[in-house]
Amino acid sequence: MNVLTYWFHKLGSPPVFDRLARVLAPWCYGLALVLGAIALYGGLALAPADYQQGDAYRIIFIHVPAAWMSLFAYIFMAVNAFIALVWRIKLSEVLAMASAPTGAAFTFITLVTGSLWGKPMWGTWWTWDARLTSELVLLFLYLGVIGLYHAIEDRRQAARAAGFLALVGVVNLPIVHFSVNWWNTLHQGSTVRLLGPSKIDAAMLWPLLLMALATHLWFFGTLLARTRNGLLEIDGGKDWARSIVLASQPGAAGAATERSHV
Amino acid sequence: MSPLTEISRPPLLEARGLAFARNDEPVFGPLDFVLHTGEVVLIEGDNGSGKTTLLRVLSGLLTPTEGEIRLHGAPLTLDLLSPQVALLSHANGLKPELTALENLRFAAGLHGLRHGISPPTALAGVGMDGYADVPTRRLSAGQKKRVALARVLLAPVALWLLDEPYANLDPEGIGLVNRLLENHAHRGGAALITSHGAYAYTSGTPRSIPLHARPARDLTGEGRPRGDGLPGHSLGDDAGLSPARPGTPP
Amino acid sequence: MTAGSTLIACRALVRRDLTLVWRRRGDALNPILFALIVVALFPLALGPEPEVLRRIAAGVIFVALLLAGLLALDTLFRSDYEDGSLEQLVLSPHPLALLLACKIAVHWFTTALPLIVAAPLLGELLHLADPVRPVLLAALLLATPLLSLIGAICVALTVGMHRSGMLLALLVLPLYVPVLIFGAGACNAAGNALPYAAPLLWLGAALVVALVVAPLACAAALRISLS
Amino acid sequence: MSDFLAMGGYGTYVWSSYAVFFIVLAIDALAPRAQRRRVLAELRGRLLRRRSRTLPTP
Repeated sequence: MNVLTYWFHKLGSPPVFDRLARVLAPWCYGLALVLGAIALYGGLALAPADYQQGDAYRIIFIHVPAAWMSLFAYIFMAVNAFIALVWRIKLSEVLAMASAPTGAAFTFITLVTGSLWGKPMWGTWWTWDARLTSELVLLFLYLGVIGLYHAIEDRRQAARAAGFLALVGVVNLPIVHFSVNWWNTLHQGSTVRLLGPSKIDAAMLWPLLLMALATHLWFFGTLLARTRNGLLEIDGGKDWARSIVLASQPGAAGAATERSHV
Repeated sequence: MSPLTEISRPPLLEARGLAFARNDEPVFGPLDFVLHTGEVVLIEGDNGSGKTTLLRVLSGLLTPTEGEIRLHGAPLTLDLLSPQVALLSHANGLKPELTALENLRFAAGLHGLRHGISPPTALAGVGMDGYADVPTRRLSAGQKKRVALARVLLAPVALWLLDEPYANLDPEGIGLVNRLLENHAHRGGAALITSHGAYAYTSGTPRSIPLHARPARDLTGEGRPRGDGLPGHSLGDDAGLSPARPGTPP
Repeated sequence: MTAGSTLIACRALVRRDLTLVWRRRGDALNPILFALIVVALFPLALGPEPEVLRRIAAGVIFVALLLAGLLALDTLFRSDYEDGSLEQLVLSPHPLALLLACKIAVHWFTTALPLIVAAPLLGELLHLADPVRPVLLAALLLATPLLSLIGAICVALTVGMHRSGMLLALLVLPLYVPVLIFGAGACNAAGNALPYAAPLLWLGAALVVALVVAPLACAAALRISLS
Repeated sequence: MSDFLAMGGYGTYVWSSYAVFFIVLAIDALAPRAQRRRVLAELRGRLLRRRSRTLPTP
């Protein structure tokens, strides 16, 4: 337990996290690109066409991982917001707010690819399907969190307020999903199941799972980069941040110049 | 203010290494001071030196970035604090649609009532007895300030935190504030007041905590002793005025 | 502080807020007028056929009342924040959540209740079917306090901002989705002679939970935005 | 190859989906770099301002 709390505190300290993130972020990006490329090859070239949907189903290899990520990022944000509010840990505040833009990006991708998939399958760009509707509400929740975060000037207060909203949203999210499902059965709308009850073929499954792994890694890559910025912003006067700022040159990208300073 | 009296009873209010920062920009501190019962202390400082913020931190509305506040020797929490302080801030907390008396009655309901005083007598105490039924919006700025002071007077608390109590007041009103403070100190209360220094509290033992715009070296951390964040660096020392510091040998 | 003095504080707060509404009673009619205008826009946009209007009546009334409530939400803490009485409230020795619950209750009583009273009139304008009318009233009675409670949390989060109108709508409306679905859904089910008890019960259950949780959340949110 | 690009007639939808996926994620990965430049520039300015204020005082 002592060892655990020790590491928790050590990792929670901004300079330590910054150093760790600088090392880890390129690995996340690199692995994500490699795994993503393999998954793409598997999904677009190796996997057979679906007997019902033909090749249109190949959107699944990005649509479903993006949908998973949209939820994962929200839960990640809410967990960090909770830690930040209860234990007032600076790092968690920054982590929570850093995961919001990427989460919103994945939600947006889910909606657009879902719509692009729906057009050939349902003959319409948009349908008030339970999942799409919940996803739309999720996007609004993300935008609300981001909007609130940018509307407050004090960075730490903004992170706490937006984190609080994220927590309210996480309570709301299952209720939204439940209510939208209920509403959908009431209306018996144009619900067409994208994924039928048919079992998914192994040749289709492994690229999907690999892509999901790649998107997770990509998420952590951008998360680490954003968190470094956020920590720098709220810790600007501290020694570790000052030395990074002093080492950076005007006009140059941060990443290039920091390497000279260790 | 001999060291002996400091030891014999815990001070009403004690700040150790108290600092507040916004967006990593220090607003004030680190500050050390104590406030004993029967004392009225003036917080002096230029515009933007953090006087208002200091009072908001001491009232519990803001959480200090560093340091601690002790009340009667116990570390501060909002629950412990709120029954013991009355805050007069720039926004005087009066509803313009309500009359002076209605405002005071509400305050009495919310915060409770000091023994031996009632909303009408408090209003009379600040020289506003003729205005009980006038909606507050029709009062002048100075008159509103008096009503707000009456609200502070009503509250059954020992510690007054008054932000610019002299602002907008005529000379007679300034005398009134000094009288109120004096009586409160005699009752065993204490007060921290801010002012630009124009009308200082004159009676009793005047003592002040200078809160100047922070010297820039503290912002960058250069020239500051190692182990930043530890209490002990008092701005009061810089200015040559020495607010009592606990733990420092006399 | 004893329980008795907390009760006194709550009573003082309720009396003050009611007095304030009474002194500004001209403003109290505004939400009703707003809802009336919104409802009147629909026949103008969709045409006056009673059949079309009857089908959408309950949903339109729900949305109109929800929007009217949203506009009224801003007044919940706005003036208290500006004149400094909100920080006096926070500094009072009583549980902030309880005081806020009183404020929300008064706000609901003075803004939402008149809207509910006006709802049958709005229903008449849209040829609301007779069997739906009691269900609409029941759904509104359960849904509007929920909307006030959820809305209060978001208002508390935006209280320090100067121009928070659009942002408030962005924060609040996604959270309103389930309430709208169940409330209007119950009415639609009643209109189609389907069982409508379940959504009403869900609303009731949510209201009980929100009555306990929302004032606490509101107090926490307010502490964040006043810091 | 053209068969592959045609995606059985669904090429437009499939490829535009993939394009959206990559473009949005690329923007999302580039945004932190721009943000970092902005943060660094702001902090540098703040540091300079403080330094110029510090120098006269001993």
